[in-house]
Amino acid sequence: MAEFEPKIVAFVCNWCTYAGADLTGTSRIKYAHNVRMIRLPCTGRIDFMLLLKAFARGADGVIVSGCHPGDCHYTAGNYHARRRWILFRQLLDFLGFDIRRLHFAWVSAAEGAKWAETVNSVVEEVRRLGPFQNYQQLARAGIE
Amino acid sequence: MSRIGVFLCHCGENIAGTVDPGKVVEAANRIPGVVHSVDYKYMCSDPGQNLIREAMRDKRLTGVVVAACSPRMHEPTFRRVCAESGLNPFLCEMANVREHCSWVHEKSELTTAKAIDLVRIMVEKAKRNRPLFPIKVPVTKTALVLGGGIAGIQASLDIANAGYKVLLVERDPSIGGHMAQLSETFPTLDCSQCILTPRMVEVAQHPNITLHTYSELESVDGFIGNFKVKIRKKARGIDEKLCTGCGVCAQKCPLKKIPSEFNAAMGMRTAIYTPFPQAVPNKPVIDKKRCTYYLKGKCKACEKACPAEAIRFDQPDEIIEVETGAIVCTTGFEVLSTEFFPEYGYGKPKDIITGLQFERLASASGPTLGAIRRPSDGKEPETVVFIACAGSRDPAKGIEYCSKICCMYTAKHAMLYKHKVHQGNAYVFYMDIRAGGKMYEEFVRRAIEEDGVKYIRGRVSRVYEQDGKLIVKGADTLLGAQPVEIEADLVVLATAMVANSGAEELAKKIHVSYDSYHFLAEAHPKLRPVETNTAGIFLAGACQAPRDIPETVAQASAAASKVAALFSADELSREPVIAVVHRTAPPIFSICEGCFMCEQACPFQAIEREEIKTRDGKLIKVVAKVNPGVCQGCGTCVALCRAKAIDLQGFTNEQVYAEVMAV
Amino acid sequence: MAQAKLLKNDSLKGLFAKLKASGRRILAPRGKPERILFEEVSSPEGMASKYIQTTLSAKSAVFPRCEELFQYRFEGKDVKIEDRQLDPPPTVIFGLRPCDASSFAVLNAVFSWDYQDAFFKSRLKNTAVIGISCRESDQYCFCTSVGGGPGDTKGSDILLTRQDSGDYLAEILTAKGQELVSLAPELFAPAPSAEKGKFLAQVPAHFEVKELSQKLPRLFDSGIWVEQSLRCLGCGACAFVCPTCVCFDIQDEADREAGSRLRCWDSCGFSLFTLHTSGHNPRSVQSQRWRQRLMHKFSYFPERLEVLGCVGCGRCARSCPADMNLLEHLQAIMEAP
Amino acid sequence: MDQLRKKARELLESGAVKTVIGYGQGSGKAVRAVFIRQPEQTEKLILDERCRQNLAVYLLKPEVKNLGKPAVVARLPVLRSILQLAAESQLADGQMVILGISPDGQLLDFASLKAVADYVSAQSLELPPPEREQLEQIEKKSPAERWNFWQEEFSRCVKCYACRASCPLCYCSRCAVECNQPQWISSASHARGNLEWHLVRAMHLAGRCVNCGDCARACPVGIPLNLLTRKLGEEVFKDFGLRAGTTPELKYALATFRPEDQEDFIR
Repeated sequence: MAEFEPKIVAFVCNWCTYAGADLTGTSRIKYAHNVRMIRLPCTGRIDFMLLLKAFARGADGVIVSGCHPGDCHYTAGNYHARRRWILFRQLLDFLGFDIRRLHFAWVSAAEGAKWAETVNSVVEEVRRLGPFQNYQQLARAGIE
Repeated sequence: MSRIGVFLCHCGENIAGTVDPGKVVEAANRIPGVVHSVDYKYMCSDPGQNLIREAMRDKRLTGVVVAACSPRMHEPTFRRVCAESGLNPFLCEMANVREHCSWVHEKSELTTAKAIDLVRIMVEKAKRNRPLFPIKVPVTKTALVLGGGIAGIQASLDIANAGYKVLLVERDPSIGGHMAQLSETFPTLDCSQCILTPRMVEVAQHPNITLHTYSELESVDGFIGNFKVKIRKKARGIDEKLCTGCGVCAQKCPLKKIPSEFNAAMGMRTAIYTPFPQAVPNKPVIDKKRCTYYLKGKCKACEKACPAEAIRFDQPDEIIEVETGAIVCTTGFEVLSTEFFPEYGYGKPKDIITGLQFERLASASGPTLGAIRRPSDGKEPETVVFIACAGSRDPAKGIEYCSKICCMYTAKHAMLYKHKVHQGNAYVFYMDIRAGGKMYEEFVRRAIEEDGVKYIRGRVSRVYEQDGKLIVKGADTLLGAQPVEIEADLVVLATAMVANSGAEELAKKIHVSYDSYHFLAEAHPKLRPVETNTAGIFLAGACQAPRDIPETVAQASAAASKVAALFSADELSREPVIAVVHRTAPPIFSICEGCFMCEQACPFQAIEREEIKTRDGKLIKVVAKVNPGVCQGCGTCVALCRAKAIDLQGFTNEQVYAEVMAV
Repeated sequence: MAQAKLLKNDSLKGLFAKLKASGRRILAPRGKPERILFEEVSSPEGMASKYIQTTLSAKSAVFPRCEELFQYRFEGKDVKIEDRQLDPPPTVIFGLRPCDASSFAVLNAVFSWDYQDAFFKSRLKNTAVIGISCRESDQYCFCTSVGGGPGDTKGSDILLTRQDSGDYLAEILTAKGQELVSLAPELFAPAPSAEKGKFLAQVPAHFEVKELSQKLPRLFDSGIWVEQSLRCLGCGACAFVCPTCVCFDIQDEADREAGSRLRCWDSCGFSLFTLHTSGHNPRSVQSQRWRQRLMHKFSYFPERLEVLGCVGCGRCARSCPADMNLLEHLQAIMEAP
Repeated sequence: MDQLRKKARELLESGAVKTVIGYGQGSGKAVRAVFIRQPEQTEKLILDERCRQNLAVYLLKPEVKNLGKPAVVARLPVLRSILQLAAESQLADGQMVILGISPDGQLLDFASLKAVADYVSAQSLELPPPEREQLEQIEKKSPAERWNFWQEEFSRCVKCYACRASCPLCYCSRCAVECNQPQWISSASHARGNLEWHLVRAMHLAGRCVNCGDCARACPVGIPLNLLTRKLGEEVFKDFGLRAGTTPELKYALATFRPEDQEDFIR
């Protein structure tokens, strides 16, 4: 059978990571095709429920990325986001959710190469982990 | 039901080279809601744009998705195309199949499949787009300038000359700031006051400028274009209208031994005083903390002497309320005093002075009329040691930054001294010489080569008094850290430039942030150097970071041009990508519960409180309201809101959710 | 057709084995005393014995808490609906209390009122009930006030009554019951006596339910509802543990490829239950929802369906986080002017 | 208890309050919330170990508000709930009289919410060892074990929302689970719907939960929900140094930040 191709959803901020990924393109740096990017103005806008929904939709891994601390276009959105992530990860872990499938990165508009590396390494790790059965099995459980 | 058109651009070979356009167009056609789907070699070209215009007309499109390059590249182009053809520009979305797909993957089925996904994701978003309209905010075309130093003066004049009203508020009795205290200015050695005072007078006389000296900012409310400002006009103790500025009061004042702030304590003043002869306005103030009448209730010498009967001991402070559209903050800096330095005797030795004090000694209008005489005994110093970086670039002292101007003014001081005392010795202890700037390096060279100033590279470990001399102990690191000891008559510390003691308080008053040194923070260190994170509030000069005069003036003009641009329209128009609070019919009115956590999280103070009342005025509940003039659209509040009562136009929950579900 | 037999306690094992062997699913009460639920079992081992009532009723056997009605797929721009052919596993519910057993009739009255609900019907058809009458009751029980009793046979296909010996007096009540017995006739010995009264709990009757039903409409505007519901938190615990609560909510869950339509339990205790899109809510406060709950069970049900919407199991009171005691409140209503 | 009854009686007689929210005799051995409006009825007030329900939940109920200004019997968790509700602009000084109860059952008099805050911050808000142990028992499981443990627990959830209804801080008139444009949280009580609900609920209470434990006490099928919010409460304190319900000023962990917040997990 064909090798497992993980589905990765990336939530990125418009000003740093989205632009960074544009730079990856203009620099013609190749990376894994598995990622689908969703553009938001700021990491501060990224509701943790969106990450849940990505997994519900069948994502095997999720990347959340935005401006480095201090670089936020809106001065503090990423600081607020970071606090949310800290707690969200701890909660997921406490629930036994496999947090190796949820990745966070600061990727600036200048870090085209870093974006490619980030995607590639996440795809590789998730490929190793295999399909996210734990979550996908939830889809039908409890429906009679 | 949505009628979405999908337009796939080949971008020559850039996209078509790795993505199969036929497959994408075909797949797009199968997406529910898509009624039209075509590809073209260059969608951004005129023929390409026409494809969109025609389809919009013939297929009555309700939304457009252009699958091409990054929206950062051509979104404005295609939104314009929509707008021209009568479709709200915000109904147009771009799927980034070039930068995020064709350029970063090899030609393959998977790459085409990804392109299709990217298109589908944007179609699902576009189906939920709503027409949006730029936000209009009225503008009060009056600027408030805080601080009457050279930055404030320059900004005021530029704004006023652009034809707008200016309110210039200065804390001290006169405008002029530190520049008025300087003797000559590097690198040209022209007299500071000669170039400044005409500007001060111009400010005083300009029909568009209202000057409030001896006044301080009480509070600022409102937002860009619509600030409401309270200013406290401190009581001068005189009737400005009657006072002619003759100066008799000061002559009669019995208290003559008060250290003059203007002269940096190198000279004295009276209790009722005008800070310096060229002061603007040239009207005295009474120093209530020192005046005998205020302390003991008797004296009134000045009142008796005043020919204009202008003295008003019982004058109260006055609160002025004004509306302004923009605020320029030019509140300047302070220099460390000699008391800061244990190794230099905590400022006890009279003949250890700061650079600013030396400026007053060297100034023709100074207490010594420009003659260099040391404070202790008025004797002309034969040896003067200048110590650069006094406090600056010294993590141990908490001032890690370089104060930037010291290298230059120290060279200037040494030079001025040599010009006035030809046979004298001038030593400069320095760490590095930082003379970046037009004619700066040459200036320092002149000091060394033409005026024979002796530069010693090394820090001074200690200075102490010994029978009428100051012993300066240091090391010359260029001679293998060989100890150096100099017997000096005068030591001048190029003390660090630091933020005003009140900077933090001011920052809070005007809602701008400040850095760890309490200098006010710009919105972006490179691209928005004179703006702050609060729209409509600008910075210029040394309130932001150490600056010299040319930089300060340049910045002031930059800030002024920002203000002029803001005032050039009657309304300011802003991107409608902002947060909005949910509203609905009674009895709920809004699902917002008014917990106001968003208020705390908003980086821009854009969240206001709105009271919902019954017809007879009974309060039902208090809910959040987003001020469209202030909101920048980051969406932090949206993610924070538990009840989902706030949403972000252009990136609504419905849109983003649909995107995720389309992945 | 009822006939009495004797089922030895140690024959249960054999009975369960036979039931399983016949391809039936067995649901029996299990768990710790404070939380006993009907779970699928294959033998009587570990089955709960000393309990007044299970935490949840067995209604999910015929009315699941989340039931798929059909699925649909998006194919290009069309939607393809795939009807669901439900063929539920033949099920035996063992150890159901008489009150619960009688609750199926109430559910049935609703699901076959104006529309014959195929899902419910087929599940009910495939379900047999081996009830066990109550030797003990608690302060919350009031079956006898609502037409039931600790040994009531309504709704059971076989009703077991445990005797002091630990063996069971088995009343075979229906053809379904007969069918079960025929799987293991050897286990059902002739009963020396059909007398079970002395083994049953004493559950006093507290009110005359007909009077209650007649009185309720008059009290619609009474202040008693506010008074009683002040401490009600507005959760759905009472409805979801209730064997006769039947309200449901229809949910579509879909992504871009496919979706399914679900029927999920709902509760009239929720403010959302009656919320209109406009924002208007005809039952905007808890007292109105509390009134609705009681009116529905004790007035509208008998009026429209000729059944009572309550079997007196007392679960709602046992599980209420705010100690809303239904019996107590009904008594108060009886005494209300 | 007599202290309490006496005080409650005075308050009602003087008309200072219209109702006293306290505990009274319930079914059998149980106690229940009571709303005393007649001075002579104050004899019905009970105060003992069984009185655990967080009465702050009633302060926001419309029909309780209609009774007029309340006094509320408040042990530490109730006091903290009131402070947190005040911080969230849901309650304000003077809207109620607080009948504080010390751990040893003494009546505490509070002039203002500020006074309540001073009292609360003087108490130890550290988790008692048994509660900490409960957390550690789960933490020391392997992720797979934790997943199975919670899935087993959640599988019993019937979505009755007793956890929400019993929580004073779940006061949204339209809960996120009731938001259906889009339907963030599946309202069905299947495995995913239950996980989403309990996860979102815990996140929405992070930095707000005062660990009264009512959500777990209310759950008819006995899911130990309070462990989720308690866990986050401890993390908020560990990471951000904040505890909910300690001040009437809003200090919400997720609406503030420190540039140096830990970020070792961000690449």
